[in-house]
Amino acid sequence: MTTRREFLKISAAVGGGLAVGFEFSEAGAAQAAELTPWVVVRPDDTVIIRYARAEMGQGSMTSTAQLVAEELECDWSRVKVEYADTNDQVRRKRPWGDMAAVGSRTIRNSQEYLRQAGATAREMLVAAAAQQWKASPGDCRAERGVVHGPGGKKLSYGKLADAAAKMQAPKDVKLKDAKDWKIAGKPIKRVDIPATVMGRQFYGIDAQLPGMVYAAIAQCPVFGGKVKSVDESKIKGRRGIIKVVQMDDYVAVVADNWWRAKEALKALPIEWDGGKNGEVSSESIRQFLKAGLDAQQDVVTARSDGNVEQGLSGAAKVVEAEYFTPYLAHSTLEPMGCTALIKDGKVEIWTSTQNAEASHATAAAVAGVPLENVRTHRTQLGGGFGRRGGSQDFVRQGVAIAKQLPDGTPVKLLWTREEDTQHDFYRPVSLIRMKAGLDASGMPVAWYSRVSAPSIIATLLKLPLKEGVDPQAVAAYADQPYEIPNVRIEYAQRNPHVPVGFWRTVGHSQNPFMRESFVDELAHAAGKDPLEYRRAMLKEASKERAILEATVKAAGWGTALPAGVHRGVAVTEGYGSYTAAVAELSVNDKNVVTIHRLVLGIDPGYAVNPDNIEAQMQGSAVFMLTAMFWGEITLKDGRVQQSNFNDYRMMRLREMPKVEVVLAPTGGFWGGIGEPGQASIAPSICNAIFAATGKRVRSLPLKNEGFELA
Amino acid sequence: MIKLTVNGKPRQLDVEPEMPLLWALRDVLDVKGVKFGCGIAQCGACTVHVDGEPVRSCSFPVSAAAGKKIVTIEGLARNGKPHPVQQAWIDNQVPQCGYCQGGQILAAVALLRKKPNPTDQDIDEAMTNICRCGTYARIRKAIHAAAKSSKAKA
Amino acid sequence: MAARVQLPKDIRRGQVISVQILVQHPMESGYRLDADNRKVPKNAIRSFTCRYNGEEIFRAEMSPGIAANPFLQFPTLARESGELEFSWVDDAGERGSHTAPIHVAA
Amino acid sequence: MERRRFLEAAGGALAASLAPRPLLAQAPPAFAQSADSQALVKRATRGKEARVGKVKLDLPLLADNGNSVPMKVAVESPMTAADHVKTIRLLSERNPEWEMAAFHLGPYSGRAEITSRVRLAGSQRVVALAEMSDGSYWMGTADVTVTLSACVDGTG
Repeated sequence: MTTRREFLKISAAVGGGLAVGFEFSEAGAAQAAELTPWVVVRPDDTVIIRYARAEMGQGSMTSTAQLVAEELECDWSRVKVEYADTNDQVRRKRPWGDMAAVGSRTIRNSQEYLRQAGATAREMLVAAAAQQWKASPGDCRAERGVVHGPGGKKLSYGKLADAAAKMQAPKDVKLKDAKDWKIAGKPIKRVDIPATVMGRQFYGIDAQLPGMVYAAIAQCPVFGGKVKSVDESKIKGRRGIIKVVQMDDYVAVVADNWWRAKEALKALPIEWDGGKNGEVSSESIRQFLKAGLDAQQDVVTARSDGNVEQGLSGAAKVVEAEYFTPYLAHSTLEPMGCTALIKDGKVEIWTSTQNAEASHATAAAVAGVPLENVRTHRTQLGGGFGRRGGSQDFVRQGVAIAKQLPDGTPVKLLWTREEDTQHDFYRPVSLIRMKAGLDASGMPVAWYSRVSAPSIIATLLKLPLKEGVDPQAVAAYADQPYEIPNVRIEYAQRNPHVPVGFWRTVGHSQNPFMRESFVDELAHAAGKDPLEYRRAMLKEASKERAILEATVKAAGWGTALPAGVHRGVAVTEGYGSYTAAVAELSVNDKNVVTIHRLVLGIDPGYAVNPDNIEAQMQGSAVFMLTAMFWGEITLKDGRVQQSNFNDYRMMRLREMPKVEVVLAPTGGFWGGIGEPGQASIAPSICNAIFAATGKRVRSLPLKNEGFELA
Repeated sequence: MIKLTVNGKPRQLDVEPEMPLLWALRDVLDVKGVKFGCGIAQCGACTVHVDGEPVRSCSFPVSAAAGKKIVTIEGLARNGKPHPVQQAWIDNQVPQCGYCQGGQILAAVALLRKKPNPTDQDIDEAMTNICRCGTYARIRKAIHAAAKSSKAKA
Repeated sequence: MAARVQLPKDIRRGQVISVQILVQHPMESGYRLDADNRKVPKNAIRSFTCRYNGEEIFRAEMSPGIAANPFLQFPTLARESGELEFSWVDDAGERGSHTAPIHVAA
Repeated sequence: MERRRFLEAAGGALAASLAPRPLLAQAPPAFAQSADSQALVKRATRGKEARVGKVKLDLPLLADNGNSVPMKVAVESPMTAADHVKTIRLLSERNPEWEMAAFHLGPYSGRAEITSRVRLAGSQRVVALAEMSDGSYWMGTADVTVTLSACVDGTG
């Protein structure tokens, strides 16, 4: 665990310039032996397992270490987890690979090389022992941090570490079968939690350096707009004010205390030039997307099976609907920020980031220094949810402001909640038209969807889209699992001026709501039970079918419910995992929804830490219910109308329904955990609302449809 | 000069009386366990105890804390051992990102002081802090567990 | 399509010098949308040539894989004083050119 | 606990140096899709193999975005009439146009070294391919991680 103490030691490098390429571990580090970049063993038998990605509550810091420790055969009680250093990462040519904690892919993309690292280190320790005993490695075995040899000989890892570090790493290592796991697959307690509950956890916001100053920021309220003028005279003489930094599209006030900076900024008259985006409203965006639904031009086909027109014209019945989902803000509880220090051509930053390498590269680019002259200090994140990965705006600003200050002045940039709400990279707005043709038996023979929505990949990442299709925009459509002979999925890329980004579960945060609600519409039109309808369209052997069955079984689908209580069901794949949800709810005559029970099923292939998976599913429920009932970012005069938790509502404890998690790993694949849990929730709730009220919800949030959560 | 006690230590500071206690603690006294989340007393990440009462320090002027005993999340432990509520939080693996949890724990400690055996409804009413990660089910479980463990000890 | 050329200060005959040129051109990738949501057509400088007193000494074929406002630095053997002539043409068929004197000391 | 004091006290004395170890075989794969740079090369040479060597391609290990990435390529060659580099090509695994650029040189160039700025559609391996006056091909590669695109570089 990266304790505060270690953090401080890392920070200490500030005093003597950048002490790069060093291990900043606690006492004993001098004798520590690095067996692989992931495994360091100390003479006192402590095993340090390095963690490259970010910890933002998703628990991967612990679960990745479980995978390494499993193969290493070490004693878990002697394991410490430390962040891999970004400066070492650059100097050593990326020994830790990808550092990004995004796309629910920390485990599934790194499990193989992490397990190999553990096994490699173990083999090196065994080889070192065998050499010392002049025995054959085949006669030695590792167990709980000790290598056992012939004749009852044993040596602990700490005693073998130095020799092991000099051994040749084996070329091939055999990895364990999951059924033999002793550390992985178990509900091990998270390594970062003790520091958190004791108030010792270190977040980006907590950086503190000698001589540090503080910056508050105001960004142009209209996206893409510019600063026109600033009247500094109005804040002259205020206590603690050091400098006003005027940039192209933001103004920062630097002071000796953040509150003073923020108060001065409030009093500072700033004129903005919003440009023509100053006319954009939620209504104009809706019209823009609506035009995308009808457009003949600038539309691409993401999937085409059979002939949809023929399928529709030959259908016994055609069902058509339009669905809408709004922009959403991430609202990490820790607002955006970055502490930066530029000194003698070297840069250090402290920031809560989902991608330390991206922060590192951004800091280098803004400061104009080589990558080797930068260190991005690792911290826990006060929430991520996709806000702190692809967009490194906070780092860009933090370093740019530091550049405006005398060399060697550390500055902590911190956004207000209002800035955070109004300058996000939002979950895209989306308007979708669906049309399905049913045969005489009520089963779909044709399915058509057109998605009119912005592209995150084209606008935020500025990457080319293959065949013009943003896979996130058409997620859960282009890869929908239902057996329908004629399918066409179209995408009309429509980009309003509002910045969009990766919001937890991304395309799967909205498209499954639409798809699975529409499937229910079809079942209703066919006069069939929504579960039976899905069963009929899913292959018996499919993973979707398996998780659906496991979930409805746990939920007791089909059993009698108290009067007024109704069920809804949905199933979705996403992030390599399969999820299903069954909601049980009642709606009173005032349209107040009481959720009695939410059963969430997930098949992630392998479950590395079951307790953490349960926590992620519970959290996903809160995150999605918050969005479903209240979440919407609206625009007027080009500006976001919401500002803080008083008008961008978050779910609270008393509103959280009972959530039951069905963890049903079927093995053979590695799926994500942090995001997929959200995908099936909204349709299961809306399908249950339909069952209860006969009202089909085709637009979120529910508050705008007249529904309130009890 | 404003004098107050923070986690048992007398402290004094020369700041504007209207400066929120949150910023006096974080930026002047370097007490970082108390967090900034919203600045308008909505989220509770900045919760501290002022003479034993939970207070949202982002909207509480430091002058109002003069002469009072402030306890932050760092000050709950006794002799280096976690407070029973902190222990319950560990046992039940409550935190995810953890940013709100200092405030949640302090709110729970205050609740348990008033109601050593709270009902679910008591918890609903007292625990109004926002957790964006959605750890509410486990917060509830941990509060019940802490109530039980305190009773067992008493 | 303006350009800026930079040559070393004192050039001697027989010396291998670096010629630097920066051409103003968007090198449109063809996948960017403009403010009105319209696709900006692909438009890159495709062919770029440098002649030294009439003789070709460098030629490049390019794509949008070269960044906007293309910067090129290439070597040439300094022979005698005279003129460097740069010329290029983009996808839209637009041509550009620029000349720079070169002074070579014996 | 006074963090600030701790910072000062800790000073620069904790330089417990650890000699970096060479990259292990088990290190994370650079780019899954870069398994075969030769395939790219063969497209450019119309089937001929290129030998690895002589060509040094410099690109930064990390780029915060792919819009303008500094690039330098140098090829070992006497650059004489009899023995020189004719063409240096830059080949991309992920750009919509895989032939990023071709630079034509000759004995008059004096040395074979080009500097430019490239645009990269995401993290990838870039190949520099040199065609020599004797008709042989030599290549060098560089891996660039475009950190902005990390969100989509893994899997979907």
